[in-house]
Amino acid sequence: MNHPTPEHLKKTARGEPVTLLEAVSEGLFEEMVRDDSVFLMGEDIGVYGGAFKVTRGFLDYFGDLRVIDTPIAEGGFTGAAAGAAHMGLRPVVEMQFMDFISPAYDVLTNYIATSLYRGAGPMPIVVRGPVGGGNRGGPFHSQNVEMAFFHTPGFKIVYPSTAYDAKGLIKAAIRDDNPVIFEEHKALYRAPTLREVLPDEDYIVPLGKARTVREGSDLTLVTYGAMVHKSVEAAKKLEQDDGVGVEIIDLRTLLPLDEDAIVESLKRTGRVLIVHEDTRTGGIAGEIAIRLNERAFEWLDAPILRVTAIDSPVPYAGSLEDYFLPQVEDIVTAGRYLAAY
Amino acid sequence: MNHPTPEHLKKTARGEPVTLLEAVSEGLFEEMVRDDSVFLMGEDIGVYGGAFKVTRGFLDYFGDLRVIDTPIAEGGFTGAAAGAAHMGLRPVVEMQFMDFISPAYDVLTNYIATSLYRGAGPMPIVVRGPVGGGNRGGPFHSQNVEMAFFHTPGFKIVYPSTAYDAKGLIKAAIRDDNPVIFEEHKALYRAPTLREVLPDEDYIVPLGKARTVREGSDLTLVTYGAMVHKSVEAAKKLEQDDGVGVEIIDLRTLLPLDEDAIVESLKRTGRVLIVHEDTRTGGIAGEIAIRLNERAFEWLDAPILRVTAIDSPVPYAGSLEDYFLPQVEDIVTAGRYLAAY
Amino acid sequence: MLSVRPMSDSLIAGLDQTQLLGLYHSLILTRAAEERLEMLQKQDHVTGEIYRSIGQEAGAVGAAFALNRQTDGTGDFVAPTVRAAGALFLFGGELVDFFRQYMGRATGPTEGKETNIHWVDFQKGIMGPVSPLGTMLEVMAGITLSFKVRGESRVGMVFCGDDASSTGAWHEGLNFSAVQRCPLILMVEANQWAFSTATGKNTRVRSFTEKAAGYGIGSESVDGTDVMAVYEAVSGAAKRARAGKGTQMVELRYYRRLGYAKHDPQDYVDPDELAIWVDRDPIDLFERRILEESWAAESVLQKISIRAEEECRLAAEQATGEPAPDGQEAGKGVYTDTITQHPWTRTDGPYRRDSSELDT
Amino acid sequence: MLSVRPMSDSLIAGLDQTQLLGLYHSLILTRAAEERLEMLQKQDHVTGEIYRSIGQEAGAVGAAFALNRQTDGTGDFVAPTVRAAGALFLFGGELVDFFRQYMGRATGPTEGKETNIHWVDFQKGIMGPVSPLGTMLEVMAGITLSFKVRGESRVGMVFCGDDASSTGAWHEGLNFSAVQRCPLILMVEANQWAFSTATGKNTRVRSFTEKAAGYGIGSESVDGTDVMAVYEAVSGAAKRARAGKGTQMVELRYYRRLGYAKHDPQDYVDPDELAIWVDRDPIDLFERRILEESWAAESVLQKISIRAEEECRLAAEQATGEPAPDGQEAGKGVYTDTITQHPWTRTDGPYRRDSSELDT
Ligand SMILES: Cc1ncc(C[n+]2csc(CCOP(=O)(O)OP(=O)(O)O)c2C)c(N)n1
Ligand SMILES: Cc1ncc(C[n+]2csc(CCOP(=O)(O)OP(=O)(O)O)c2C)c(N)n1
Ligand SMILES: [Mg+2]
Ligand SMILES: [Mg+2]
Repeated sequence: MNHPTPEHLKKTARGEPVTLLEAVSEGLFEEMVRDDSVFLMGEDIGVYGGAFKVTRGFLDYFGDLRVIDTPIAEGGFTGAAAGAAHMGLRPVVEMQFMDFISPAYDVLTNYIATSLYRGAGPMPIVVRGPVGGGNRGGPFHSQNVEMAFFHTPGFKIVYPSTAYDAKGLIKAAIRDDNPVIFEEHKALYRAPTLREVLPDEDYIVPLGKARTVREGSDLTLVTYGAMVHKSVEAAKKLEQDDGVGVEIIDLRTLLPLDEDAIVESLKRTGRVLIVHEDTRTGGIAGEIAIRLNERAFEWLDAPILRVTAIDSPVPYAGSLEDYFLPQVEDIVTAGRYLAAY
Repeated sequence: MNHPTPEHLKKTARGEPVTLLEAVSEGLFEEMVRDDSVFLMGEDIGVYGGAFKVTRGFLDYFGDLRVIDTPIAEGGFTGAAAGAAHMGLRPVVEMQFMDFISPAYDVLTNYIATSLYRGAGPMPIVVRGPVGGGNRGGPFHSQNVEMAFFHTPGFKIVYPSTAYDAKGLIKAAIRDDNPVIFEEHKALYRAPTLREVLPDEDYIVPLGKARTVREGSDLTLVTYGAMVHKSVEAAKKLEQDDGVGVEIIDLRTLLPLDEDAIVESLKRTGRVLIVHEDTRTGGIAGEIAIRLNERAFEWLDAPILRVTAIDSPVPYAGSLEDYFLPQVEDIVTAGRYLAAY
Repeated sequence: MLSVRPMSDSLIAGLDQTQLLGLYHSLILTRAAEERLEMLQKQDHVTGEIYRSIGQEAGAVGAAFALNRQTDGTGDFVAPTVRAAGALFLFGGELVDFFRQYMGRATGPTEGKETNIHWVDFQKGIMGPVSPLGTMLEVMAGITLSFKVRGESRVGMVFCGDDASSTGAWHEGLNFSAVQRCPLILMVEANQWAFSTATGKNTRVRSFTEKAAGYGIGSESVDGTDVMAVYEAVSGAAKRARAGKGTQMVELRYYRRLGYAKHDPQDYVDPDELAIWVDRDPIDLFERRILEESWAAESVLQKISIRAEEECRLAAEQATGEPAPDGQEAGKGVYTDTITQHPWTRTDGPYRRDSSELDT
Repeated sequence: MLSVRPMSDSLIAGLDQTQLLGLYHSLILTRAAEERLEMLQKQDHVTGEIYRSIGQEAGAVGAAFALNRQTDGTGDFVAPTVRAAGALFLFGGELVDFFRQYMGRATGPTEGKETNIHWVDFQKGIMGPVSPLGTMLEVMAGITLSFKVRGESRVGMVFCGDDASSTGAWHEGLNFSAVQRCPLILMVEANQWAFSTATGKNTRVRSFTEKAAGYGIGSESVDGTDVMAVYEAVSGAAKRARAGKGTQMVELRYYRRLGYAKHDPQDYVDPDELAIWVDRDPIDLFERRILEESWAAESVLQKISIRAEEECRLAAEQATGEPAPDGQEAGKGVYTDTITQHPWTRTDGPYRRDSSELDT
């Protein structure tokens, strides 16, 4: 701890805008400074600072007992995180790409998510890493992983769309006593349009609370992650071209789902469109739809619809991937249809 | 192949009724006789005949090149199944309990489900094994695993509820060129009430087609697996006590989902109740609900509702597990509510 | 007072007579507890599966005895398997909890949510396992990583069946521990069977020490029926682990004398092979040695046996009389903060629009 | 016609001059193809990541050369990594397909759905890998299991980076292959790095042959910069595998001389260490040996070099001019039987009730 804070982690202190990636870095850094029990594990996070450089400078500052370069063994080090969490540490595990969380699926779903229930105590673990498509990464460097964990009771799942939220949510995730899957979209990491000046003081964004991105009275659009920004674009178009007022809800936390926020909005608009980048069948839209049936069926003036990626692996070639991913035009079409319903 | 067919696998030939477990055994056996390329891998399936004795007698009959006792390595032998499938074999892999499919999650979702799409050819693999609760097995011997694979494009998922279907579906699954997850409910395996005399000739039950268990005009109840039988009980009660006509659809195949069957029934009844034994959040009910929104919203006279297990691991003690699982009374309550809506 | 003749000045492997008899008591207790379990199952008090460790008791007992067992959260840790109940008891796991767990009692450590030895006590250093094989090696790697990071002189011991070694989790956990030089001791329970499959079908090595070499860790193979030998081997391993020499393996060579679980008639086992191992019963062997070396008189051993039987009887009796959990508890304890279970989980009706709103 | 002096009667390691020059050509071709790839990336023709194997070419080339390569589906199989493109080419993988894959062309073997060497050709015995490390060892275990089951005299070779050895998949796949005695040859690419993490942080063994012992399989460690040594070691391994001696490992000792991928400046690498390995360039070494032993004249080698360059240039040119796939193809080929994509995936409206039905 004799090292000074690395300059690139002092942007907020200097009042400079930060990217979403820098916001995550700052959040991690501050939590590690605040709480000795927080430590990091992952592949190439130390010397190299992580494949995306989220932890650049951390090794020098915190030393190799708190920033651990692991073998390529996602199951092994995630399991080790569980052991460390048992002993009162608060591990933050990086998956180099979240696609590679799969080898840890067993220990995450069977051990970590069930620990509290089995009487083995809380599991204050964050598993974080880059997700999402649009970067020509092909089938193994582009996945969204929320639905692999959404069905397992015990997890929380977080997926920020702005720098402010990313910092506040990663801090909240680290302080949470439940295991949190934390997804960071690669296309948002360094997006210049997402750079913003963050508050210099310590803040968190509470888990489980959605954010109203914009208000509108004709249609509720529920989304998260990179799709928030495509949805905003679509909403602007719908407003300008069609005079349709679109209310956008950014879920931020997917589990637990802030259904109150959605229900309240639905009660005002009568229409719901869900947009997710993840593939279609078994995506989160289904759960939202049935919860709205349970809680607000009578307010529905139109079917609950969704715009999503198609049901296939993520293809590599740009033309294929663009088709695979939901595009602004798809959202506009769906919104227009619903508004006219 | 010098051995005679084991006596216990000739029940159907003798015109005797078989249990669901015996139906699966017969189906496997017949497919292995019919097609040399079909072979089995799994833990203790050879000498012991499998933890539930589904493959009893197979090793003697087919030899140890076609009935392979594997090391305890679900990922390894499932991956090996993929390699064998590449070479034109048709592996049927047994998970001792389907809960232990988790270590194979990576190879299943990333390799096997994507093979065809990646240009690496079809994957005629069946992964089968016992699932489900009610047997006081606790958190690791009671799970349903459909939702771990439902979201990954490329899989088919099958879950029979009767002996007839079990045999016809396992045969169809083996003949299918896509990877199939095949769930066999432990509580149905030897249930005396499910014993039935099966046709002696070769038959299959096509994947992707639901079955109407009983007709009714007031409510469509969509379910599968062990819940089919609880639903029938509930339907009888609803008919007797409330005069409510419940149409029950047994999905049989969960992926691809036979949405036509559900939509058609809904158009007649105007009401849908989904019943699944699996836990609630992120369960299949959500996908059904949004598909019905997409395809038949205007026919809905009431919200789409669901009766499911609660969102927790499967507890061990009988009192807890009974509470955890959906019960006939829960279905009756929900059905009554919907009918009166 | 217990001794026939005074113990020589030099302790036996560093153990005094009380300790030697403590070992004996643990062996007897393990067997008695598991036999009691069988009775309880026959009487329908246990609904789930039960497991026996007959022939393997010395491995669990000798190993646990070599560690620093505390009840205030400062000692070593152990993750037993179902075949290492002896280690659980030595670490302070209560007999009555053992029975409560198998019987799914509300009063047990997991309040009926989990079964058998799957329970955790951080004060005592007990890390009950989960079913998926290999996982506990990963978890113990993390526990011992925390010892290393904090500079504590503690070790963690994890039992694994020989055939759990085939799992990826075993490999990833052991390798992680090895490269991180975690003070972890892996006890390989080489009982020669994985359920019905011979260990030779799970691995091509004859001794797991050959595997240890592939991880660059220290290892030793020991006769798992000889409680003293196990004690000494594990003492050495623990010393090395505590001295910063990193992860250690101790292989216990013995045999699974009963079926995998109660329902398994083990008709795949060669009776002659089995007979050899029945002759090498760890309790008989230790008893003989105690008497031969005159560490205690037969009457003393008998008293210990009777005491152990009585302990088991009383504990089982107590557990049997206790209540099952209330069903509704099933929904609790999934999250640390309460997350409301959704309406209509059971019988709450979904929301209806107020009639006043209906004209909106 | 190519030879300076006639080859002695006894072939060099069983290879005649044409074969020796074939080896040389493959080395040159691999390097030229990867250099061409860099150019293509600079010109923005490649959108994804690119990988180099400079310094490791002899491992891939020598190994693949030792196998039985056929184009009719009857030969051996190889699963290369991105650092074993040389093996891919030797097995008949076309240069133009190599470029098409990186450029996501509709004309490539995966029609743009997958990238780089991730492609499969069953006729040629090419099993392109997937990204998750270790998986291909499991898959190759199954492929070679099929050889064993059918009594075919074929072997399967799988390349794995040294640090892929930390994965559970590696362990489960290798152990499965070992106990099943599959005719599989595991090539460990011991290039001393996992991305930025030194191999010493991934394993405590110095040679992977120590790991091989833990699986009870044959193994050999060989200088991976010496194409002839690799060829000989793998010939031996293949012979053993074909003779029913089961799974074999060959460790290739060399160094990853460039960054993990193009974007990696590898500032974590000690320049002195790197320099040692630059001096041990496999192409230089082989060239020197050819000339010293007078297996061919310098002018012959030069012609081969020029030819390889030209092949790469032409192939790259061809691929560059070819079209990207049509976007809608993205939705096809997920199932063998067509499974209708659901309405409203894009722009189809959901179903409406006929007005005639509305009064129902
Ligand atoms: C990952 C996983 N796969 C399968 C099982 C089912 N299973 C439970 S115990 C067992 C055999 C274990 O053999 P071993 O590790 O040698 O322990 P032993 O029973 O001999 O003590 C199996 C296959 C499991 N618990 N976990
Ligand atoms: C399961 C898994 N985890 C992480 C990665 C990301 N990754 C790709 S290559 C690599 C390093 C591989 O090192 P090594 O196996 O030694 O191969 P090398 O690059 O040295 O050839 C990592 C961590 C991956 N592909 N798969
Ligand atoms: Mg064993
Ligand atoms: Mg490497």
